[in-house]
Amino acid sequence: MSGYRVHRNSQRINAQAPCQFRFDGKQLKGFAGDTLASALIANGTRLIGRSFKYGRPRGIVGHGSEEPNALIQLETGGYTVPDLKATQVELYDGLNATTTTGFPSLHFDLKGLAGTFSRFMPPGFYYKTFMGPIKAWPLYEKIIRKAAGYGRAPVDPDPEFYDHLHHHVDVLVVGGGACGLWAATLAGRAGLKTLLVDEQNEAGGWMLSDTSAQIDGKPALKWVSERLAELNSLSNVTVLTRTTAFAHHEQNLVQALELVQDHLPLAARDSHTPRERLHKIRAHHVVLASGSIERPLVYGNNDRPGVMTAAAAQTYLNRYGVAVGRKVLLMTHNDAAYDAARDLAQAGSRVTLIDTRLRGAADWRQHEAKSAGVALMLGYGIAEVHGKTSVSGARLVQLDPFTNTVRARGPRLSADSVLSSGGLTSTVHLFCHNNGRPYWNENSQSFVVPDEGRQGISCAGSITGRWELSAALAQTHAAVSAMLLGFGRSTNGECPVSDERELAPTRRLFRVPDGLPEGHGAKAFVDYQNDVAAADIHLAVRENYRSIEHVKRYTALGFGTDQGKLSNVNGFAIAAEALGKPIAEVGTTTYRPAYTPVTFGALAGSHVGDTFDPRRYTAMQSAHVKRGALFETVGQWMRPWYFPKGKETMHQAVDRECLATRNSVGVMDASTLGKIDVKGPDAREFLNRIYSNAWSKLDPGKCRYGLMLDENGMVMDDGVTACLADDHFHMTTTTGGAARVLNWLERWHQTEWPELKVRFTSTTDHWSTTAVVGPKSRAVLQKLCSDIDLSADAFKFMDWREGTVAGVPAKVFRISFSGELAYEINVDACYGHYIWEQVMQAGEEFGITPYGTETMHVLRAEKGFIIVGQDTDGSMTPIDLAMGWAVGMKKPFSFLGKRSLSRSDTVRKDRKQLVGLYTEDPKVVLAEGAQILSTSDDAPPANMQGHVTSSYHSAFLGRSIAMAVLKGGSQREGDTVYVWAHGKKYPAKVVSSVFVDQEGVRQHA
Amino acid sequence: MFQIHCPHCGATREEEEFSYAGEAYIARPANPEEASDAEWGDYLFMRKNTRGWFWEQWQHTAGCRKVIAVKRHTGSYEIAGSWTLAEGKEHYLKESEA
Amino acid sequence: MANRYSFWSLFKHGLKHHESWQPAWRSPQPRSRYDVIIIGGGGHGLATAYYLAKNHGVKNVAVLEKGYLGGGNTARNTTIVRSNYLWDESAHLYEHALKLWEGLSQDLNFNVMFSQRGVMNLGHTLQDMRDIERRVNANVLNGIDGVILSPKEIQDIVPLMDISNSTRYPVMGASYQPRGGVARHDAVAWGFARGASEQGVDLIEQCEVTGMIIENGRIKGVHTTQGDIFADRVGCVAAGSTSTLAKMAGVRLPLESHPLQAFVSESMKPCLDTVVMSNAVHGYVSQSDKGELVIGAGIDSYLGYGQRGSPHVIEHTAAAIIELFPSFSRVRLNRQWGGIVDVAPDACPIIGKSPIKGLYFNCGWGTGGFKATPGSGHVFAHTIANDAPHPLNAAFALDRFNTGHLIDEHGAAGVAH
Amino acid sequence: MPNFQPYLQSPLVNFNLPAQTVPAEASQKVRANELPLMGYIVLRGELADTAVAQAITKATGLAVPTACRFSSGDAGVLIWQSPDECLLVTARNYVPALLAACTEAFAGLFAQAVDNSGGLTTVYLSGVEHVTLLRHLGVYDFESVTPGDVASTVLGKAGALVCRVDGDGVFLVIRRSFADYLWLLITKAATPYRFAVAKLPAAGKSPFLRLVDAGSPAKRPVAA
Repeated sequence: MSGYRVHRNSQRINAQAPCQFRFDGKQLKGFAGDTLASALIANGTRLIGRSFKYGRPRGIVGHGSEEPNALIQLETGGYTVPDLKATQVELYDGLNATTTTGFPSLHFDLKGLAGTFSRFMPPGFYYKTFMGPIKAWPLYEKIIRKAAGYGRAPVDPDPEFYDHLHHHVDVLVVGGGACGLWAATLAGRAGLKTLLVDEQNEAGGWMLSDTSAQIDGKPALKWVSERLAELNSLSNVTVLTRTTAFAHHEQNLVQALELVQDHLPLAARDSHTPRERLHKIRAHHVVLASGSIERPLVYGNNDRPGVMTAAAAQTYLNRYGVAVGRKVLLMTHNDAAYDAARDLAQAGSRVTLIDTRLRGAADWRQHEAKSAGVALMLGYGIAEVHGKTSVSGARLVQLDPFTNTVRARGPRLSADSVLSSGGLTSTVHLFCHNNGRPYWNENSQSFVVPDEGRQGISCAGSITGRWELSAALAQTHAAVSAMLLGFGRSTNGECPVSDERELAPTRRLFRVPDGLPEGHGAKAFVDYQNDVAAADIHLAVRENYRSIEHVKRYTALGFGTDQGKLSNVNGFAIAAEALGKPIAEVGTTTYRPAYTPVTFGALAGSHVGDTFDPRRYTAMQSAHVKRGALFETVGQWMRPWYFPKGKETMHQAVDRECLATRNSVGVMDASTLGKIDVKGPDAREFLNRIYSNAWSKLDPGKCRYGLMLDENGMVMDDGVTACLADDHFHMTTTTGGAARVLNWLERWHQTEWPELKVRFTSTTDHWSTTAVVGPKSRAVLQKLCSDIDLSADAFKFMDWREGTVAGVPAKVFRISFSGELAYEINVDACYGHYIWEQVMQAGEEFGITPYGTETMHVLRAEKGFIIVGQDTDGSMTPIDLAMGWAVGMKKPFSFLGKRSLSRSDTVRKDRKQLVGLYTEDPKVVLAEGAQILSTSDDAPPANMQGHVTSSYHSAFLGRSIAMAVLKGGSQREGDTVYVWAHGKKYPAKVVSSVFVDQEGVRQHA
Repeated sequence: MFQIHCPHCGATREEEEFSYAGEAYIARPANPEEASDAEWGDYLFMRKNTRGWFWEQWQHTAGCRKVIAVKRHTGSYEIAGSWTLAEGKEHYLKESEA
Repeated sequence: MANRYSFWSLFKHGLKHHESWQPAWRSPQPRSRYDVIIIGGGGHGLATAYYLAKNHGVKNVAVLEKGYLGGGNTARNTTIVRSNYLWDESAHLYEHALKLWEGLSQDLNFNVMFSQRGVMNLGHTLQDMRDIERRVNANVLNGIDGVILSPKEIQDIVPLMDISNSTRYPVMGASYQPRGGVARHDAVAWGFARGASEQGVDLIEQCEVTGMIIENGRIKGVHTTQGDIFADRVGCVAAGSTSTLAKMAGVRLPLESHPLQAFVSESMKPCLDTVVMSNAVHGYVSQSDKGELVIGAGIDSYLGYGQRGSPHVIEHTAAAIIELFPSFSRVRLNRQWGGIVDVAPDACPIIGKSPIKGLYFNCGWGTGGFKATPGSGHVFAHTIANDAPHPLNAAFALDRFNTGHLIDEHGAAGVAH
Repeated sequence: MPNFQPYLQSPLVNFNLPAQTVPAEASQKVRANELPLMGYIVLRGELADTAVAQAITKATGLAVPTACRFSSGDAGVLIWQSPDECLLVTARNYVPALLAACTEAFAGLFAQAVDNSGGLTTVYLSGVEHVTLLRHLGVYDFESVTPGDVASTVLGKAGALVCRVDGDGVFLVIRRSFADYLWLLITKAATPYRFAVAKLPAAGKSPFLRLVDAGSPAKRPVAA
């Protein structure tokens, strides 16, 4: 037992609102306004985790996002969250948390035993061992992985949801401390659209912890509430609490995470409100008032439970009404920590203040402390903390006043808590996410940002190294006034004043010496979470990991979930000492987002589940669903795959659909094909350039199949284009290629041939396309259409006609992707469903059969028609596809890709070329993607000749068919090859890829 | 994430409205048939890939669908300006002369 | 080795408070002349130097690094190692690398923590599955391990994955390479650095090349921020910065440097025992030995040397991960970063000679460089030592962009490496 | 020929909005509903070319809008899309006449009118939080969209035209094949705002809503 409740007038907890909560199964009590950490301390809980490498017992060290140790698992089941910092979890009634470390238990930890061998586990020890025997590494790794890691990943789906909110503001103020509030006030008064975000559950920042602070002659907290009242009264100002700005990007885009409901009991959470909200804020100007964080000093066993920063203890006392201990040692090298000593003493703790400075703080502060009952020891330092799972005392040393060495041994003091203050570290992260660099300020002993900030960013308050409130406010006032000038606005308000107080210089000290060579004494931790001790940094440097990035990576310094908020500066300082360089020269490591961890769900926002990516449907969707279609994803489109009847397998369904179509009539939804209206005097010329084949002689009323190549000569898209008028064409593209092709046309037109008078308008969504396919398709259409002469001679294959189908204006294309007599009826998509149903009705007497993509694939494969993306893979030219007929080599203009077709590699005779395959066993349907060998020798590395691109059972032919690409295939018809998949070989004969109706009689019927 | 000014819409819009369209002002050989394989290969594949100020194309796909010229620093990501392809070309040519 | 690593050495040094460890590598002043200069002190460059010394007896070598060793993409990638590439040329190259990986820790006497936990490439559409079938068959016929998994089999290996049909892009299957896995990225650079240094290679950090000394079509040396350094053979292995170097030599390359972003979650107990990659939903994820989910995002579309990209790319990747692993919704991102990847038009590297005699390039690895590190260094060392390509990198010469003989790995690569 | 009874279906037919439609109330902080099927005509031509501009006005009776604005009149709403493209939103039964009028007016000009009536639909989004909702969905600065403005931008992963007539709400012109996705996205994002599929307000001066009434075949198209 150590921590306990005391009453403080400044406390922000609500003593009238007790909260029951559970920690590792133990029922405990806290109050509304507590954090889990403050409540745990109040309940005397000390041991809260085991360290990651040595399994050393650990307790709470900080009071906010800087906390390295108190990583807990919050709640269970769907609501569980791993690795939350107890110092940031707001307490609510019924909260249930567990520790994340310690195996088998927190109090008896095996790693703890391993820890006794810690001297043999220096940084990078795993790089130096576990190397043999080679087979053993997986075993070692298993152990290492088990040992590492904190919380447990959730396994249940997330019951809550998240969203994004975009802001466009004049000024974003990051940080709601005194300086941030003043910046927002001035911006707000100037009429600027202002947004202030603060990490905590209420604004005020350090003012919430510092009871003695005064602004404009009144208690700081009173001034804070006045500011908040004013800001709330301004319609142009928004204040968001529980909102952490965690990343800064180009042109002042700031991402901030708001914890909307995390502070509420699970039962009290509103299912209509997001758990967390990601704010994406575009600001003309950003004011960084993100403040600073106190860092501890580095000394022996400074990780024992009960060791804390002075600021944390002061905060727990004044803000939460929790005294961290009855007998407290506080070591400092600066004046500020005297406040903590004073407050703790006033609250009844026995405080010994160990000031590493021989002369101590400014007189008034020493006097204030003494009169509060604080015992002062000047010129001393703590060499080593005593106690294992809880602090029991410490051994002091007398310090040399000038050099950081030990002058003499010091007394042993008993204590239940040890605090230290190593000065403040400015929170410069956001300034540095996007090119900014902090600089070392010797005065403030911190990496700080320049007063003037940089383009679009002002820096206000202690982020600039102004530790004293008065100086911080003055700097803020100046910086914000300058910003307002930039907006052409004036400053409305006098700079708030806080009394200037005399200060004694701080002692330049990071690692408190213990009189022994580094590494010989007790471990002195720099980074608690990653178990990095001062000696480890020295070792890294000794092994020539001298770049600060190397030091960081070799020791893992600052790699934890606290992002080194407590440890980095101490680490850099100790590295500098080891390197014999000034800190400024050593510099910092790179600051990366996120400032504090961000929930994946919040990043994803509403782009999950059914809105992860659009599902695009055609107008006939409900008709397909009604007929039991299964769907295939093609691009973003949902296309009917096949229409099983009863218990049919896909194979059975597809056989039925194929036969019905070849023998009578089938119907398919072709609406997903891309459609582009191409019009202008130069439309023809443009088509000539963009397609590989010729378009000069295509008359109105006619259609033509076109191949599109990229400049590299490879097939990128294909489709049928109809000539509507001499200067007007209706282009179709593949389903997946629609958007790509439209941009392709636009880019070539705008960048290369702006002189061509032609325009492209997407009509993909306007037209619904119903393909009526099969010998009976004419008969079906005749029942629906009277104003088009459908007779074979009047309406030929590859013609199109305008008319009325089932009373609806339609464009009918007589084109075929199946080799059958076929018509594609294009109507205004609002009529799409109607036309589909009309066709079904009209076809009933012929047993009309709806079919999906699978049957479409079989029918077109029987004809040897390619599918771009399936039979091609970006490495196939038209020649490779035996489609030389679609290449107009004589066209005057060198169409896209033409030149590439004559390069040495593209004219090679032994390129992979499209062929057909007949397996010797007609029942064998080859795997699409099976590889082809010339001989039956498949010993690796085997000589692969090509692969199967399309393969089906053809019910119409009563055997299997396959399309493949084969080296030199065009010359190999009749050869026998061996098709290989998963160790099985199937002999097959190379044949023409046109399996059905080579003469094309059927489609011309 | 960038904000890019579209000279056609006369407005500054977020990157999500645009799609990147690569290096600007790559000239297609006037007579491809006369270009050597090397010349053709250069046009097809070789790129400046400048570290520094760079002329590139963005297409305002969610807006006016126009391709525009943007001068951007590929190191600092600073954007000097954006122009219609025609306007941009003048600036571009002036710079390449200089 | 002067300073051999082992349990025993740890024990000995432990007793001596670790005060007598030798530097992992020397940091000498640059000399004015070397036989070979390697520009770029990342994994590939250090490996090249290591194999030059070890396999070709070329020990008078300098590696010039403008920053710190292994500070480029070596330090910024998602450490995936696999060799299940589609085309013979790349499959053989990456398999060569994978074989070297399998003995690397022992060879370097430096544990690079190569963890063969398997790599899974998910298929979400029928075409994905055709491509997977094609690739796996090709892999096996090339002597590379690979199998196709059904959703059920995937679930057995990755229990937390949602294989239901209700997702936007249901998982239809996957290719799986058991020998694939991950490695400790920094250790790879340090291990090669230590090995190279041990054999006499000079590793020069904070030494930026500012110009090339070329006389009548021959490389003579380089200007650097630490003065001129001469050598008759210079190998450029500078990833994203390659184009800048090429410009100095007046060489045009088919490269574009893009930001590639990645992020890690907070550290958790083991919950994912293999590497999962999905091109269709644009995400790939593994769990580090430290317990962090290591997640790779897509390439930003634009050119960029800023080592950072646009946030919506990260947001999309987070959504993709949740699409695959709904329960990760409440897991938190801890740190994000970006690298600069130099991408070639066919998503394959360029390894070989240049128009300048004695000047060699090893670049264009795009998103796939890390996995190739030892193989890349091995064949590049051979290329430099013999002024002729190793059979394994002959096909990756620069002239393929004139002949048109591209090795189009886009299908097999996507973004997900 | 049998006597056909053609029917039309909206892209959102599968949500059966009419059945969900309730009266508008203040408590519904976000309301949305689909307008009945409209006519949509894409007008292509250099708007800066006075001949083209005059032809457009002649055919539609509408002034050619400036960049990112729309004009309106009896024939409907003319939305600027690009220097050579406008979208005319009109009553469905006006379409044939307007197409004819355009073809006539564009004779001899490099300009065209493309019917896209099947490809688009319009959703009216209103309620005190309708701007907040847009801010949930898209990166555009929707607070800056004033009456007469149109924002052609992305909502989630789909494009949309956002037109503001007055302070009460905006009209979203969206593509048929993305309508399903966008509706899901809107309803999802509106969860915190007591979302309702609310009855459309009376036409009043709204050029969009007036077209709804004009939609009945009885009315004759207004064209030059």
